[in-house]
Amino acid sequence: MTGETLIALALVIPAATALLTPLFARHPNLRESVTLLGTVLLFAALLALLSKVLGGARPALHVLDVVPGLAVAFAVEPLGMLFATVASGLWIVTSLYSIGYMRANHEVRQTGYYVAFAAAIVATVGIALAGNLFTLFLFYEMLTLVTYPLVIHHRTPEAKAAGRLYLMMLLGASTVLLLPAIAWTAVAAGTLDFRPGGILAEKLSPTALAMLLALFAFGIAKAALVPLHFWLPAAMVAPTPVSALLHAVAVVKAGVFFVVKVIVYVFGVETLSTSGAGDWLVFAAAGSILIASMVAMTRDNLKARLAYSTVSQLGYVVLGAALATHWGIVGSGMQIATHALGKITLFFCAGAIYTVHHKTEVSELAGLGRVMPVTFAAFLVGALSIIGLPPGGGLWSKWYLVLGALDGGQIAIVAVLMISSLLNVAYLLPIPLRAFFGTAEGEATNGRAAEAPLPLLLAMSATSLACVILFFFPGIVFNPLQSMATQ
Amino acid sequence: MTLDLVREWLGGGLVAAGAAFMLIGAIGLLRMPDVFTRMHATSVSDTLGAGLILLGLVVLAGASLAAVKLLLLALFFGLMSPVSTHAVARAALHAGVKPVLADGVEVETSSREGQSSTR
Amino acid sequence: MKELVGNLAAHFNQWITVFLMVSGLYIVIARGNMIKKLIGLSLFQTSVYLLYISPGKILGGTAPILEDGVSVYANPLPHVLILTAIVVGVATLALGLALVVRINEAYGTIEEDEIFERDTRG
Amino acid sequence: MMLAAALVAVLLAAAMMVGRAVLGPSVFDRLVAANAIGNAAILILALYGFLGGRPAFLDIGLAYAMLNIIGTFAVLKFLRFGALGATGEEERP
Amino acid sequence: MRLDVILRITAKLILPMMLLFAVYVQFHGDYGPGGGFQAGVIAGATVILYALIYGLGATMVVVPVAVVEALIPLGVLVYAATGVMGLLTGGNFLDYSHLADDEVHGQEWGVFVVELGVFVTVASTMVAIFYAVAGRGRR
Amino acid sequence: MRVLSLALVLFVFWLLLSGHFTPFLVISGAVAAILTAALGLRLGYSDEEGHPIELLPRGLLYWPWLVKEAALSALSVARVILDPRLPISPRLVRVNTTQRGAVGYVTYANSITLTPGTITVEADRPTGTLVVHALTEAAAQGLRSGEMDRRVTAMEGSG
Amino acid sequence: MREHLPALQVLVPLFGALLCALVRRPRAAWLIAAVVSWIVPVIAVMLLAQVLGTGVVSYHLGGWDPSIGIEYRVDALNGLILVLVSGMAAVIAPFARRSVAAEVETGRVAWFYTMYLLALTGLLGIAITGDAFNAFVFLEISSLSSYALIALGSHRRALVAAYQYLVLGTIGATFYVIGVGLIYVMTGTLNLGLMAERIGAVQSTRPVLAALAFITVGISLKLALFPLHVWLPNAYAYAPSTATVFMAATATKVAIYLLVRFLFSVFGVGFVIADLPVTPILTVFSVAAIFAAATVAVFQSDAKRMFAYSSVAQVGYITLGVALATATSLKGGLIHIVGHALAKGGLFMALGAVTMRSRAFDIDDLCGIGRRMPLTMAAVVVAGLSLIGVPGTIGFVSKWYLVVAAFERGWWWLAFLIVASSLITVVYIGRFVEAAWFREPSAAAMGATEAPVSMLVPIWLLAVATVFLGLDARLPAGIAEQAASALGLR
Ligand code: NA
Ligand code: NA
Repeated sequence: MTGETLIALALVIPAATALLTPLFARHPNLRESVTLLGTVLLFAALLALLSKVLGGARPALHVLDVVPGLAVAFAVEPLGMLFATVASGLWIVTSLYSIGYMRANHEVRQTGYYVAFAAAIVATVGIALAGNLFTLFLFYEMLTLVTYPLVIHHRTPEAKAAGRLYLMMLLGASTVLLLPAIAWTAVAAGTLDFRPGGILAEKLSPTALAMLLALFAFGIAKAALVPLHFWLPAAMVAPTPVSALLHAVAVVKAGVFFVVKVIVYVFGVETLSTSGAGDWLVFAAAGSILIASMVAMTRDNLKARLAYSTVSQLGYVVLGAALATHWGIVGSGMQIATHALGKITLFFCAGAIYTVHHKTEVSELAGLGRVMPVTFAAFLVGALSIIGLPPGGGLWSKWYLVLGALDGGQIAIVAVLMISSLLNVAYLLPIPLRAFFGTAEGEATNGRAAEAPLPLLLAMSATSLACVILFFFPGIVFNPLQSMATQ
Repeated sequence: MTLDLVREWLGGGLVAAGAAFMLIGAIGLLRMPDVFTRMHATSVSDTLGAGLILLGLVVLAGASLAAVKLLLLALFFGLMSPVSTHAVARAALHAGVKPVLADGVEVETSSREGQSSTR
Repeated sequence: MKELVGNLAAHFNQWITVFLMVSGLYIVIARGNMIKKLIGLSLFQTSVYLLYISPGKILGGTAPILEDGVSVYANPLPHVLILTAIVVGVATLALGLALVVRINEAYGTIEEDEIFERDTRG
Repeated sequence: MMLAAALVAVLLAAAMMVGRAVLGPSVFDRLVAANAIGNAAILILALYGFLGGRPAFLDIGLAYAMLNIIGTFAVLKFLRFGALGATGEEERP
Repeated sequence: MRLDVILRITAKLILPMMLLFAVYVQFHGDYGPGGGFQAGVIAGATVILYALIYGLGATMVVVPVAVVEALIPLGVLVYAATGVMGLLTGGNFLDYSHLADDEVHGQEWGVFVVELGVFVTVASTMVAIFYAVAGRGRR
Repeated sequence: MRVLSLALVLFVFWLLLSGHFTPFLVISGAVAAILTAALGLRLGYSDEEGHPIELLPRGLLYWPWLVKEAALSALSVARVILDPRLPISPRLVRVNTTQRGAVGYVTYANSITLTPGTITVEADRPTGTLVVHALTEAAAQGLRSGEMDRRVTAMEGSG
Repeated sequence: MREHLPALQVLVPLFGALLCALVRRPRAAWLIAAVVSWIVPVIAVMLLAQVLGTGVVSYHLGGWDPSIGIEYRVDALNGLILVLVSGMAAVIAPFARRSVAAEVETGRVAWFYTMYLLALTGLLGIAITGDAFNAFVFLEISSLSSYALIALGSHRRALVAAYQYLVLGTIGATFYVIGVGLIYVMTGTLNLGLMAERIGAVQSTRPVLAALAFITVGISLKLALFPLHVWLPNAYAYAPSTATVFMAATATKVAIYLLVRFLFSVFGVGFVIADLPVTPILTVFSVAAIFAAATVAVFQSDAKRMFAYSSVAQVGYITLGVALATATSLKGGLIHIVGHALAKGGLFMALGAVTMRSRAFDIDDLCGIGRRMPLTMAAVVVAGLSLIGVPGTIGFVSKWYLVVAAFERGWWWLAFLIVASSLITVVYIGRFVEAAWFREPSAAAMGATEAPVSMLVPIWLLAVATVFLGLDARLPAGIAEQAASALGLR
């Protein structure tokens, strides 16, 4: 199959899944089969595409011109390919997990849930493979809109309030800041296409570049750069699989991916580093990392703590890109992948704990590790990866980020990364440790089945295993990124 | 030549005189104390004012279609102006508008059937 | 003399146009009675008729001499335009009166403030 | 010249009549004034048409005079019966 | 309410004059201001005067409502159809040149018929408006 | 007969208005006059009230007198208006009439209104009286003299 | 017959109106209206094709020369408007049958269609005529019939709304015709093309400046530019749904066309934009419209009123495109004309269907209606997204051009105001969508059933069109481009 066909398939498969799912609303087993089939087919298509990309090909697909200058077009490059593949792979796992979770918790509106989920994957793939700013923006907005029903899934007042915040912050930032940024880019560069080396070279003054970068960095609120992060903790009212895939992987990664993509393919690393227009962003990201980490420590609600952890970890991605050095970019890309695997594992665990024991607060988990050993083992692996300790793949992304900071001569940033790792340790590690070694206050097990249902266990095992694999075989991620960064 | 001049002066004079009566009528309309007395003022405009102006224009127009139409207009004025004046006056009286009367004058409309005291 | 007279008359024309416009608009704005408003509206529209018979040069500018010597004012005929404007005015007034009659039936008043009061109350 | 002066005088008269129409106080005062204004307008039309050499204005004047009367009747009838279609003027034996 | 003899007698006197004046204006459109519209206004006004003097009921017997309401669109139809005749006879819309053997007569005929349409519509519209307004508000 | 007479009068009216004597317009005028007169049979104006043609000859004698009378009255009212003291003494007076026909009665009433200084306020046909608003004592006196009444009755003739 | 298309464009609806008035039977009247509504877009499309193929189409009424007679003249600009107006009429026709039958009493249905077709005649006439005074006549034909349409609303407030619109609309039209009269006095012509040729010699004189002011204010009243919009909310809210759909989708758009024609064609870009502060003034009012009206919309409880205020705001975007007076901005304005017509037409149609099924108007009474009328309310979501300007809808394309135009001018603050205003749109659309979809059904909603097919099809046609044109707007953009360059905009 040609690259064009594969790109088209990568969009059509999840779209078809979304459209077919409601037809089987009355037959849950059939419905879930459709979903699973879709996830597997998509993954296969992306793997096929990945092999082409690794072989040096850069497939592209021009779909249509809305008006001259605004094209819906796709162009595959390593970073996007990586993002798409990770998201799609995790979609399989999450779907498996969802089936167990939704059924075990007797959730309502399951059909709508799967439809929105598949639609979110369409948007994510579209974002990952977009060939220009307009296409990326198109799918970026689509992602916001299709995930909104997932956020307010429970229809409770706080879910609706969170949904409103979610919509207003994401749409607000993207319309008020991102859209003008894109328009400004179009006016300044005369094109919206992503090109290696960027399109803004010698088009704008350093000050203007810095302002434009600010518009992008804050306009892409999905990147959750402090202070535009509030929507993320709020969105945690959604069912846990939603938090897992979307608010640890698809949605937030779409945000930071967008930032990296803009820095690499719109500004151009060269342009950015020589102009110094990204310097401020380095510090903003560093601030974001530290602030979010410290807030995370104060949160007792497990999902909230994980959410702030995510905000902090996203800062790494932005920071790496903002450094505008070779290793910074590589580290940034690796962080997208490793954090995705690590954080989804943690969310899977959180969901499992809620499903079996209806516990949501960190303080309630002491001693629970002895009843749910698999769950908390997975949690431990995921946490280590996020902190950047062996045997987690996260070690490598941190490593390259430090290299990038050193390359850029940003010693202070190296310090920030170190402090942040310590903070990570402080808010993540106590959770599994207390679960295993602490003593429960009251009846921890609730007298019920001890370990999580099988689909949940399978899912978390798979992702934690992937974390470990990335530790031993970082080349899977490193090689394509290296090829991108050296372009 | 002289005839034309005479005609022009005569016509112009008539028109000017008519206009003067229009003004007098308008002044009366402003000065008079009630609706009935004001109607007497507009009567001046409608008769001498309009009449003299139209007559003057007839003189100026000479024997022509315009003169005929001016005369028709004058005729129409003479026919319809009293009718509408009467209509308004009657309506005002029926609506209960009390006419301002001179001191010591008795109202002679008290009895419809009774013979007029002025006879 | 004729020219002087014409000029004088033309200026009256202009004054009356402005007077009708302003007073018509004033009535429309200042009156709460819907029929009075319509009368003001008609007065306002009347100003248009006069405008269309104003000769060109009295309005402060000089009319352009076009097609050397050919009078450009001969066509389209102003009186046709005025007539059309009158038709429009009458139609507007008629429709407006018909509306006021029905408003009176529905509300029992044609005073704007009373109508608003009745709408907000019930 | 005299015609122009006459035109000015009639316009002035019309303006004064407008004054009465505005002052009222009763609706009948306004009606009287409106009638007078209408008649003045016909004369203005005649004078204006004469000055402009357009006797066709006289036809307009005639038509206007007819409509003026009907307008007065309509208003009076409306004032008296609250409706234009009332049959109050019909003859009775 | 007693009969007002002055109104009745005067109305009788001027009604025929007004009707004839309407026809006069209708036929003299080419010579001065006038034509279908003014004629229609005067004719309509005549009917209204009749109604004011003799009452709405009596008038609606002489000039029925249904007739009036059908005449309005019919007049416009006459107008527009004449214009379309121009289109069908090889000219543009509203081009009456080809309605007769020579251009001048064609134009004359066209304008005449069109003005007739205008007359019908304007007169009937005035009466219809009067009926609509006068028929209401009886308390 | 009266219809024909009315048609003739209307035709003259048409010719006076028209001033154009093309065959088309003259014939149209004749047709219009006849149709209008005929319509009068339905609308009720083609009778002795709507078309009192027999009064025309004597009317020609009355009208000039009326015009003179109106002009004189107008002058006197104008004098009153321009007098700084505004010497008016308005009054309502009831006058008797001697006309036999409605047309004569209306002619008298309208003549009173046409002459400035007096306005017919109420026409009471059954009693044959008129209520007149007079601006001054002099105007009322002029009415009481009864000259106008006599002249209008004379215009009515014996028939 | 092909050369007579310009005349037929206006004649067909006119004859339709007359026939409706004569037949007086509801079903027959609808049939006439529908047939007319399906013929006029065919004529419009043929005209536009002719324009795009061989250039400007000119038609002389009565064969008279434009200097003394009326000329109908179609170029890319009004060709687009003609297609839009007539196309909307075609979509409305099937919708109208059930909606009008439900909202207008049987005895007045024929009258409704008579007025509807007259309004259509007027709007098409304004768009097609090349004569300033003739445009006034058509303006009044469309306005008077609109007043009559509004008065047919079932609530007594419809009468008051019609009256208020009549007063303000008449003032607007009179302002316009005064302005035209001033130009006529100065140039001796009523033909728009000849005016444009001759106005150069007198362009800085007092009468011409006054004319510019009169015409701009007059048309602004008609197109409901804030703060001259006060007639619009009640008119839209209380008119029968079909009339609301028609007016919202077409009437203000045609008025904007007329404004563009006068500003750029007659007065000329060089004069209006270069010598006079038209751009800043119009920009201020447009931005005020966008923000003030949208904010008011947020606080409405009546759904129709909410979307009526939204229309006032949306008009602001269009006039902003006019105000900036560049090729890009005008493209944005013209595409927004199309986009708003489609989206708002669809929204008001959906509200009409909801009104018919639930008899409810208040947003609170429409809670949960999405469950009972899912197809209707899904279309509302799509149209709402276009109103917000989400990429992938035509609403985005127009806003994109406006933002780009603002940047091209260096007015980055304006770009931010434009995009920031979309957020207010998000709030009121979101409020309605959330009530309809995510709240427990109200009593009124429980009693409702899905709209009939005759309504769903037109509603979805419009919704799909907003998305289709959001993905491929080359045709309208191309036409707009051609129109802009013909108007001398760069
Ligand atoms: Na004529
Ligand atoms: Na008198």
